[in-house]
Parts: sequence; C-alpha cells; structure tokens
Amino acid sequence: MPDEREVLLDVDHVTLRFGGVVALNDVSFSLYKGEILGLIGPNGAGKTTCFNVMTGVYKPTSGGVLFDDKKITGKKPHEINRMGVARTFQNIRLFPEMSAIENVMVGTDSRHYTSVLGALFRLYRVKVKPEELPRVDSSNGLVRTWQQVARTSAKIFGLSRHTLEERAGERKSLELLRLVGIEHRANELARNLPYGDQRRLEIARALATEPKLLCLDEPAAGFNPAEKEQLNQLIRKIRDMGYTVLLIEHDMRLVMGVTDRIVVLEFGKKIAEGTPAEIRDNPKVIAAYLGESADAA
Amino acid sequence: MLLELQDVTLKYGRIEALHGISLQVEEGEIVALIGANGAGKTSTMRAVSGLNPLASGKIVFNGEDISTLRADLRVIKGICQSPEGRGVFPGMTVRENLDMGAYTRRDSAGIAADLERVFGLFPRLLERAKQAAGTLSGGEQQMLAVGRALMSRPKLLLLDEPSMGLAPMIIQQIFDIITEINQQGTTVLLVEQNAQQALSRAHRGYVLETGAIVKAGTGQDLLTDPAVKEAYLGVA
Amino acid sequence: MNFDELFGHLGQHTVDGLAKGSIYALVALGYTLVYGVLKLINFAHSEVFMIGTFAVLGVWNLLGADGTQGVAMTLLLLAAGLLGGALASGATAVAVERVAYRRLRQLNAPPLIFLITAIGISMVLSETFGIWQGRLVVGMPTLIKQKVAFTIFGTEVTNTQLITIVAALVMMFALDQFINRTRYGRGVRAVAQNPDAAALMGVNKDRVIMLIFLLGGLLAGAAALLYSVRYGNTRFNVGFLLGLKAFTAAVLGGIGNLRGALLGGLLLGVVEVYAATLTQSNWEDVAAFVVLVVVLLFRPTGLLGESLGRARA
Amino acid sequence: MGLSAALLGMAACQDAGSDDTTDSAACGGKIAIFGAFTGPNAGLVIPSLNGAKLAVKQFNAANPDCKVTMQDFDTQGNADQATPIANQVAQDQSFTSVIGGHFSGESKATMATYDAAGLVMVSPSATAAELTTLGHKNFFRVVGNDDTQGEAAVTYIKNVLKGQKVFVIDDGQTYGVGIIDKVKAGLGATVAGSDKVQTDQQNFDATISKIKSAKADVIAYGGYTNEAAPLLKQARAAGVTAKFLGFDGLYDPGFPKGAGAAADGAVVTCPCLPAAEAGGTFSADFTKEYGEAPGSYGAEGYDGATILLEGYKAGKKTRAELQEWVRAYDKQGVSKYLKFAENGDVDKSKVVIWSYDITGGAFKPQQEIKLS
Amino acid sequence: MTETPNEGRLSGVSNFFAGVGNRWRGLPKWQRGIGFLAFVAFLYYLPLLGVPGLTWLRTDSIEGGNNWAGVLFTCAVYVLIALGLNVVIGLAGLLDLGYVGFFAIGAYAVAIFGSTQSPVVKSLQDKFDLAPEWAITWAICIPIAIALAMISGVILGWPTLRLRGDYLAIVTLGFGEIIRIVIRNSTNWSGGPAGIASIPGPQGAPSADNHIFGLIDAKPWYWLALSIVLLVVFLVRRLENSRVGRSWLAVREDEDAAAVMGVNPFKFKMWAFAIGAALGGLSGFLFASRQGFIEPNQFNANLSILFVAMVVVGGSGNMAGAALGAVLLAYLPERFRDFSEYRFLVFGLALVLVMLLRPQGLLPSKRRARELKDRQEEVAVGA
Repeated sequence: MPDEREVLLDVDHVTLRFGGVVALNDVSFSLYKGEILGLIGPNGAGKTTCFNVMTGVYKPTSGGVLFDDKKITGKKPHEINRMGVARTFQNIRLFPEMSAIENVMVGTDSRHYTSVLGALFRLYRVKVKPEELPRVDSSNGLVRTWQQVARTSAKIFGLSRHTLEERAGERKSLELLRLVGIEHRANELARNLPYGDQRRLEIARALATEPKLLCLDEPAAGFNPAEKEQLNQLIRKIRDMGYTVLLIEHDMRLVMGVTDRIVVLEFGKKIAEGTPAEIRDNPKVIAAYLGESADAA
Repeated sequence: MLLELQDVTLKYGRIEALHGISLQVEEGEIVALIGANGAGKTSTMRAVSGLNPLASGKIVFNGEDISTLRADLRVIKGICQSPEGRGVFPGMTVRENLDMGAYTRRDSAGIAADLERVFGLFPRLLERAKQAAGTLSGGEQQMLAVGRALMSRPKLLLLDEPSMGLAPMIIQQIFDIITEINQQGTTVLLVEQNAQQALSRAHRGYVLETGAIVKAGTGQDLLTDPAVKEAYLGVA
Repeated sequence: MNFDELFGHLGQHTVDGLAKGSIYALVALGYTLVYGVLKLINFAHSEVFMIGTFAVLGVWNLLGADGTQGVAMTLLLLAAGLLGGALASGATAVAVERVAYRRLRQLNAPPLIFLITAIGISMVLSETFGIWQGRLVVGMPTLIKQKVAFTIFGTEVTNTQLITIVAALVMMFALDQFINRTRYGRGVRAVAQNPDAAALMGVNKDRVIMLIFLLGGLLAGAAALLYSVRYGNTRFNVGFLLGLKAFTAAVLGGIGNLRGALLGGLLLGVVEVYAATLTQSNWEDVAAFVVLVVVLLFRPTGLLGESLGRARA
Repeated sequence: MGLSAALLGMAACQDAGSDDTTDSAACGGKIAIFGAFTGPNAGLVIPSLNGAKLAVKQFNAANPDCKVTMQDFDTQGNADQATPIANQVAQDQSFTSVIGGHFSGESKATMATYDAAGLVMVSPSATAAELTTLGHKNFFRVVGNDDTQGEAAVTYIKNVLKGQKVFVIDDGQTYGVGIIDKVKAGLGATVAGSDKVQTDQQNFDATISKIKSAKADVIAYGGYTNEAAPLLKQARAAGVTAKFLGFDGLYDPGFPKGAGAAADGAVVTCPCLPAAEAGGTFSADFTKEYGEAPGSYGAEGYDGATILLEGYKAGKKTRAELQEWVRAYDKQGVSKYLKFAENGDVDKSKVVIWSYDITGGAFKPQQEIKLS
Repeated sequence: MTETPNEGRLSGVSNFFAGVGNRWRGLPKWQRGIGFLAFVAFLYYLPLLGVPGLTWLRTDSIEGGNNWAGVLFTCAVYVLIALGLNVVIGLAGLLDLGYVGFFAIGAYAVAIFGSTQSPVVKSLQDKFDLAPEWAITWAICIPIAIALAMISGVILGWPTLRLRGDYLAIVTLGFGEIIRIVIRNSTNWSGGPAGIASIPGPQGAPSADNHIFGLIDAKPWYWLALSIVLLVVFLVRRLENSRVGRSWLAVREDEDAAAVMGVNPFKFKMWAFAIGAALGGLSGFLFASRQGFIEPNQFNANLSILFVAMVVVGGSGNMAGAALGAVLLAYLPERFRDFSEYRFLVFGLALVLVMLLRPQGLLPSKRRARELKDRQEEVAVGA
C-alpha cells in the first residue's frame, strides 16, 4: 500500500553514536508526499536527534537519508534548506532582536537572487507594471515632488531587482504572518512576542523558505488546549496547501488528531509504525509511554 | 511547612514564564509537579533553587525568606536540585561528581557514609567510579545526577525529570529509590513527564499549564482525574 | 636559511626554546584559567606580569641586591622576590577582577565589552609605569651568575635555564594537582563545565572566579621572578609582546586546558628559537603566528583541545 | 540654512586672519622645533631641545630688540604624528624656520611639506644618509650622516678594536639598518655573521648562539637602548666576551643603566662632540641651566638654533631669506665648524665623530675618530 | 542580590542621547532629511570653524596644537576605518583584532605602485624602459588597493572564519602583525623599515605645484575623505537594509537557525570580512596618499586594538556610534596634547569608565542596547 505513493524522504538504516552512547539505532522509515507523519516517543527517545539527522545537523555514523531521491547526509544545513526541507525548533530559536516580519523575511531570502553586490549597487533593473510603481500620495509639496521624481525614474529605468524582491518578500511574509494569525504583530521584536506567537512565528518563518517538507519539532509545547486546537487547524491548513509535514509531538491528542501515520521511537529504536488507531492499541507503545510493565521493553 | 512559594512570577527577558505560582511542600512529603513541556515546571524548579531571579513573589524555606538568596547559599540552607538534562560535570569522574555533591559539607565521616549509601543505591556508579561522567550512558548520567544531589544531604531535594530518557525498568528503580530516600527523611519536590509514575509515588501533586497551576490534589486524586489522564495519555 | 646552524646545535636551540617557552607557559596559564572558567580573554594579564617584574625589582632594591651577595643571601632574595612578585601580581589580578570585571559580569555583558575594558585597564597600568619608571629598559641586579649547569650530548644547559624550566614544570604540576585533586580545584572545574549545576552544588561562583584570578596572578608573579633572574631587566611594556605570545601559546595548546598551556608555551618557545636561528630574529613572531594558524586549521580547538570547559565546547 | 551661510562667511574672515603678526616687528621671528620629546627615545632628543632653548634664551637676553620665540611640537618620534604638525607649521605664516626633525623617519615624512612651504629645516640629529639624497633643498643638518658614522666605525673597528671577526646586528629600523649596511660594506670579509632583532624583543638566545658560532670578537649594533641593553646583558651573561660597539642611538644614559655592569667596556660612536670639547662656554652654561651635562646632541641643538638666530639678527625675516641664510652659513659653531654642502649635509671635512666608552655606568669621551 | 551600582552616573548622558534620538526619530521623514543635509553642510564647513564660542574645539587653539584640518582628515579616515570594522564587528559579529593589516595593505598598495621611489615601480621602470617619473596613476591605485585588501581578507577569512570567536580574535591579531613584519623585513619590494616616500595624491606625486591636494593645506583632503565617508555610509546603509544586513543579523543572533533558514553563514561572514577589508584598504589608501610617506611602524598591533575600541566605545552595530567613537578617539588625544605624557593614561581610564558605566557604547544601535538590557535581565540570582 505505501509503495504506490511517492516517497519524499527516506530514512535508511540510520545509526548515530555520540562517544559511547547510541542515540539512534538502525532507524528506517519513509515519508510520503502530502502526508502528515508523526514522530513520537518518550523524552530522550531520540526524536530530536533523528530530526537533526534528517535536517543535516548531525551526520549519521552509518546509514543515510534520501530526500527527493537525493542524498541529504553530508550536506550543509543551508543546502538542505535549499533542497526543500524547513524546520522549527523544539526550544524556540527565533532571531530575538529582529522584528517578526524580519524573521520571516530571512526565510523568504533563501528563494531570492539578489547578491551582495546587487544589494550594494542595485544596477540590475527590471521593468515594472504600472501598479507596482512608487506612489505619489504625500500632501507635503516637497515630499510630493520627490515622490514624483521617484515614480518617473522608476517608469523610465525600472526598479532594481533588489527592490522588487524586497517588496515581494515583505508581501509574502505578511501573508504568512496572516496565515499563522499574528499579522498584527509584524513589527514587534520576536523576543517580545508571547510564547504562543513565537511558536507560530517559527512556523511562518519555516514556510517562507518554500519547503517541500516542513518539520515541526514539538510545536505544541507549552500550549493550552485552546491553543492546541488552533495549532491543529493550522497544521491541517498547511497540509491542505500541499506541504508534507513531519511532526514531533508529545501531546497525544494533537498527534492522534492530526497525523496520517505515526512512527514511534524508544531508546533510539523504532518500535512501531502505523496509523494513529494502530499505534493507540500497540502494547509496546503503551508500555513505553505509561511505563506500566517493564517486561515490554 | 518546609517550602512555600507565594505568587511567584519569573521572566526570561521580557517573557513571563511563571505567572504567579503558589505552592507548599510539607516536611517529609513527596510533591510532584506535572505538566506538558513548556508548562513552567523547570522554571519553578529554577526559581526554588535560585538559578533564576524572581520577577515578583516570595519563596519561604524553613520559615525564612530566601527569595533573593544566591543559589550556592540555598544549598547550604538545605535545598539541592538535580538539574534537568542531567547537568553532570562531563569532564569529571563519577567519583568527583559525587564529591561535588558534598561540596559544602565538611564532615568527612558523614560524606564517606553517604558515598556508601549512594553506591549502595546505584551499584552501577561504583563500577564506573573512575570513568569520566561525559562518557556514561543517559541512564547512568541520570543516576549520577540523583546520587550527586543526595550527597549534599538536602532537607529538600529537587528532582527535575529524573526519568527522562530512561528505560521503564530503570524508571521503576529510580522511583523506588526516591521513595526510599523520602522514607529516610528527605523531602522531595519532583518534576515529571511521566505523570503516572510520579503521581503514584507522590503524596500530593500540582498540575501546571502555561506557567500557572491549574489543579492541585493528592497523588491518587490527580491520577484518577479524567482531564489529567486525557492530557497525558491521549486517552479519554 | 641557515640549516647548518640549526642542526649543528639542535640541542642547544631546543633547550633555549624550552627555557623561553617556560615563561610563556606560566603566563599562558593565567589566560587559560580565566578563559576556561569565564570564556573571556583577560587582556590585562600581561600587565599583571609587568607589575610582578617591577615588584621583584623593588624588593631586590629594598634588600640591597647588587649581584655580589653570597649563597644564603641569594636564596633569601629569590624567596623575597617570589613573594613580592607573586603578591603584587596576585593582588593586581584580583583587583582587576573586582574593579573591572565584576560589574560587567553582573550586567552579563558580551565578551567584547570585557575585552575593551581589559584593554583600557591594560593601558592604564602600563602607562602608569611608563610615566613613573620611564619608557626605557630598567636594569636589574644579576642575582645568579649564569653558568653551565651540565652538558648533555654536547648541549650546554645553563643554571638559569635549568631553574626556569624546572620551576615552570614544578609550578605547572602543582597547579595541575591543585585543580584536579583539591576541593577548590573541583569547584573551579565545576564552574567551568557547568556553572548552573555548580551553583546547585553550593559553589560560590564569585569566590571561584576570584580564586582563578589569584592563581593566574600568582603564576604570573612567579614568571616575573624567573624572567627577572634570567633576563635581568624590565620595562613598562614588557608585558605586551610577552602577553601576546603567552595568549598565543594558550590557544595553541587549547585554551582552557592547563596542560595545553604548558605544551603550547614550550612549543612556541622552541618554534621561535628555531625560526630565529634559521632566518633572523625578526622573523620569529611571524613563525609563531604561522604555527598558530596552521595548528588551528587542523585542530580548531588547539593541540590538546579545551579541557576545563570541555562540556560547553 | 541662512544661518550657516552667515557662519561660513564669518569663518572665512576668521580663518584668513591668522597671518603676519611678525611683520610689524623690525627684527625677530618664530621658530618651530619638533621631535620626540616624550616616548621611549626622548632621552636622545631632550638634550638637543634644551640646547636650542638655551640658545634662544641667551639670544633674547642679549638682543632685547630682536625677540625670537620658539615653539616645541612633540611627535613622539612617529612619522604620522609629525605630518599634521608640519601642516600646522607650514600654514602658520608666523613660523619662519624649523629645527628638526630629530629622527630620520619624521624628517623624511615631513621634508616635502616644509619644502613646499619654503621653510628651512635645520636638523640637529637626523642622520639617515638618504635624507639628503631626496632632492629637497630646504633640509640642512649640523651632524654627520650615518654613512660618515659608518665609515668612522669601520675605521675604529679596524684600527682600535682590531676586530678580525665582526658580528653585526641591527634592529630592522631605518636608522639601524642604514648604519649597519654601511659598516658591513666597509668591513667586507671581516663580517663573520649578522642578525636582525626587532623592537621590544626580550629574548636574544638565537642571536647569542649565532654570535658564539661566529666566534666573533667584535659586535657592532645599530639600534636603540630598549633592545641593545637586554641583548648586551644576556650576551655577557652567556659568556660572550666580544667587544661591543654601538652608535649614537645608544648614546643615551638609559643604555648603561639598562645593561648594568654588562655595559662596562662597551663603546659607542657619535657624530657629536663631548661636552668638554664644545666651543665657548656652552657646556658650562648648559650645565648651569639644566643641572646636567649636555648629553647627545645638546651642542648640535644649540648650534642649529644659533644658525637661525643669527639669521634673524641679520634682519632675515621671510622663510626664503632664512633658507638662503642657512645655505650660505659659514662659521665655527660649538660642536663643529658649520658649513653646508650642496645637498644640505654638513661639509664632510668638518664632521666630527667621537667614540665614547662606558665605565662605571657613564659615558667617557674616548677619542675623536679621524676618517682616513 | 543583583546590585545596580553606578547606574545613575552616566544616565544623564544616556537620557540625553536617548531623548535626542527619540525626538529625532519622531520627526517626519522630510524634516529628518533636511536636518541631515544641514549636518552634512556643517561637516563640510568644519575645517573653517571660526564661530565664536566654538573655536576652542579647534586643535590648533592650544600651544603646540596640531593642524585642525589635518586632524579632521585623520578623524575622517578613522571614521572610514570604523565604518569598515563596524561591518565586521557590529553587523556580522566577528571579532577582528588585525584590522590594521588591511589598513596597511591599502596604504602600501598606493605606495608600492604609485610612488616613484618604490622598489617595485623602479624595477618596472628598468624592465620596460620607462621614464623615471613613471608610476601608476593615483586613480588606478584605488581599485588596486581595494582589490588587494579584499583578496587578503578572503585569504585570511577562508581558513579562519570557521573558527570560533575568540580564536578568530587571536588569529586576526597575528595576521595584522604578520603583515607589518613582512613589510618591514622585506626590503626588496616594500622599502623595508625605511618606508616609501613621495606617495601620490589625486594630483600626482607630491610637489609644491599641487595646489589643491598639496602637502600643506589639508582642507581639500578632509573634504575628499568626508565625501568618501558619506558615500560609504550610503552604500553600507544599502547593505544593512537588504537581505545582506538581515542575513548578517540572523547569523549573529543564531547561526544554526540562520543556516536552517537557508542562509549560508560562511558566505555572509566572508562577505562581511571582504567588505570590511575593502574599506580598511580604502582608508589606508587615503591615509597614505595624504601622508606622502609611510613606514611599517605606523601599522602596529596597538592600532588594531584602538580601532576595535573606537567601534565598541561608540556603539557597535550603529554607524553613527562607530563614527562617533572614531572621531572621539582620533580627536581627543590631539585636542588635549597638553596632557602630553598622560594622554594615553587618561585615554585608558576613559575607556574603562565608558565600558563600565555605558557598556552598550555611547551611541549604541537600538538592537544592541536592547540585547544588552535583556542580557542583564537574564542574569541569575547567584551570578
């Protein structure tokens, strides 16, 4: 059944050791295009480590990860991002001194072409449509004259690619902020945002890089039930927009409610894989989570 | 009353992590704090042990206001925390880590006795006494962290996620040891993900959600509370 | 390239280099201790050394050293010089910490601020001595007449070289033992590896920090004595270049690593003497820095890696 | 905006108003003297400054109707500090002559500026040979250059020290390199080895090894006290017994002080006259004024000032006149007979070079070195 | 236990700056534009400064004082340096203690290729039978200086930018020293310790006929340097307000997170290094053509440290702050020459006091000031 679908990401017998500690032990699973896959397990089971291998932060000791049929291991994080993998962090890692919209624009930049010299000299000009020309709207005569000059010059010489990309980035960033529901906070510093908005901002920033795969690392941590419900909606919306989502989460209600399939890790090993319903009834999983019977390990 | 938190708020930068927590720990109790990741459990611990300054509120220990006392002085008063993420000193041997636990103590006989006791509780640590702590496995590091905390002979032992990353069998053991320590007279404040275990051992428990206490009760009460069940086990 | 000279007297040059590097190593320990715990470069440490040399000079002048005294008096002068130098340097180091760094630590200032403050302190100290003692070399009485202590494979090892190397090794060993075997040493390592956990064990961070500054200062004072015995002069800016080299040595060995500081210091001394022999003395600094860059390229955390603070690398 | 335009106008007036204050006086003028009056090598320069000050003081006392003032500018011996000073002096038309620079670097850096301003420079102590080869017509020095001193040193090494194996060391600076190159060329095959040390170097083991390997009997050192003193001390401690010869850069009381007993027997050459040999009552006057004997270049500073002062006395007022005055000067000074060659060097036949040796921590004039 | 001593002492100054800053930002854009133009006009007028009541600012208002326009020129060059170093330290967050190396490379580029006295030009003359007056024109030396500095920046950055912050500091410090020592020790191409004289200006080799960019009057030089500074301010602002500035900031704040968002940290750090180097080279170039003579001793390690101090004291990350720091550090020692020997003692003291009382710098960037404040709030009870 899974074979009919197109594999986006393939984790192939990945083992990772830190010193003497085996963090991941021969883990294999696949992620299909358009699905939401949950990755769960008790604290310290190796979920985040697995995640880090998939996003290129760690290099596995053996095994490999294929994304879109291309090898992902050994690639640098920014290259992996360019391949189409974006992620959020378990312990929020925004750029705290940048405003919300700037945070998202860092993401949009990864799809832009302006080089350093391009930003410096802005000589690469592009003809623009009339509606994109600078507006003349000031009531102050002096300023108005200046705006007219700017408009005319843009009409004749066009605008620099830098300017256009900057505007496109800003537009798109605002859209994404709207999508996650914090557009009214666009100009606030990331560090001043409430906790929940920071989590949402991380998602917006990751989406800004136009990924094929969005990896969410405990996005609901610290959320109250109402917020969790909002998140649930958001994740579904994102999936409906055509993204593939990998979700690491503790909150069972959320995981059970939103995912198509679930992979369960314990002690760096995969102990189960299946639909939420299958996982819910799996005795190994129950043992791992509830710790009721020791013999199941 | 051994420990009392009165309306404690705590901030990281501008973000408020605790919004007015009040809780009490009686002498001889095991009290469990449970809640999801990011709910403020660890922040509460850090407030008690003095790693983060309070934004407002008051902490009273043994009848004394310790709200602004430095962390190392709180240890001398008898509060010892085994930090989350294990927090062992990776470059030191197991033995040295345990010695660090007894850093503020001068009674060498008592220290030796406690060392015996810790090695008795965790024979694994004795086997690895000369090994650098950084090379231990996760479970062993956890044992070391708990053992180290015991070495200071605290009146109040703060345990932050002692079961994290441990196999069920070892979790069982750790909780047995916690119970044993408690029976020997140490008061324990426990932060746990593993709500099942924690609540079944604790005399009382508090449930935290986004930086505030939403429920309090005895361990058994909370354990049977359907809302708690659903939140932590994903089953209604 | 004068290979004949280098290989003709390789042993001699090596001993010269080791003696030179021993002093680097002692000063490097001061950098490494502070860096290991606080992760900051104490730029003022070079002046701590400088003040040590002037203290040694002051003590000797006070006791009337003139290079003609007997053995007992020489020993007394050495002891008094060590005491004076170590006390002056130790006190300076602790004072620098109290005056400059403590407040910045309370403000949790970024490392760059510490660096500039340290540079300011360093300027104040060296300029004070420049104005007070003049800007020329100040000669010191020759306490120990240099003699060949023994000859091994045709290499002459002089008494002052021997004293320098042995004293540096002994102090290095003592410090190593202190850090690794005593309760205070454990406290230092604990703060270096995990300051939060150390506080939870009851370690007073302020006291540990004062202790490492004091230790660094004492060692710089000892280095100042050795320097005075071997070179017999000082100057208001004697610390600048030496401090730079000592810091280089500390990084070379792996900053924060005590044994690394020793290794780095000795290696740097030897490299410099070799380079000066092969070419001319004014190329030795280039050789020193080139070696540093090459080592860091292949071992980004220095030869032995970071140790006191290994946990947070 | 109107305000700033007004300010601009005001400023233009104000700026232009700082000229010819001297023209009103019938006689006299203003001299600028620049050099390293603070910093590590100030000890070499202060006597010259004092000598010049003494000359001005005496002159003003003797000629109340012809006041000459002298303004000192401290460069700390740095070329980049000397340049803006040169601009200042060049633009301030009240300055009609310059004494300086005292070091070669600062002289080289500023001579083009002074030349462009038409200001004459009389240097008491800048000795680099190349200074008078750069084509500037305004530069004169009352001291022999390094080439001459180098030649003298060669003569001295051959005839007095009778060196067979000479080890030459310089400090990699303009002055040291220049003089040592000359010595090397003059000595030819008797040079047994060489090394270059660097500023603030502290350990000289490698150099000492080289000296030992060369089995040198004479060491010639071009440079300053801060490196020479420790080098000599370490070399003596290591058992090097070769004779030590330095140059005027070491003719500084700090040198024997820094090197201590090791300095005993060291010799320095200097194109400057021993105090006792100076003409007239200079030495006595200087000692009376400053409480110490004129050290290096005290007499030269005095001479430099005197040349200019006599020019003012003779009614020369403009920069051009003074420059011509110096060019044509031909008279006995306290340090030597002062007459300049076409390029601004003191006439080679008039150069006086002395050797001094150190005994008991003090310089003692030894003999005048006659150039062969 | 977090005592807050001395908080009040400089707060008057801080409040003053903050107040001015806020009021400034509150003005409409066009008014700010006019204000800025007026300020620029004042800067151009500065060498002629003769407003009664302000003349005490002039460095030649004291005995033995230095040429005012000359000092202003030095200030302008230092501002240029500070702008360049601010890109490296303030924007990209890299601690470069060897910036003087780039300054030296720029200075030596014009000296070696533009001066008739340089060994390189002389050997070229011999080789191609050129006239003895031949040397590479000043204007062509500009791109040469910038390119050489940039290339050396890349050569230095390639292996070292992978190192952690403190290692970078010592390696760059070493680099600066290596440049100086190599220049000093190699007589055959760099002129060695004697340095190189007769470095050309815009009007060619220095001579009495150069009436505008001559040896004596420094005013045109100041105006030239000021114009370059303004141009650079304009260009660096463009960088700051573009994806490049954003990427630098992101890398500084959280390198790993930035990398995961598709920013190539190494590339942007390298660009910061190269741009910083280019500006360092440009300022060295200006300095050398004005001085007409350079020698290796002018480029020692102390100068590098001074440069870093300018940026940090002024307020790193903010161009205005860095520029203010540069002006103060170049100007104050000149204005207070009367302190003579005590100048650097006082300077050191001032450095310590500013850092202790106002660690964010005199005119910090908004971001940096906030960062510092937040850091303060996060200190633990026992720390």
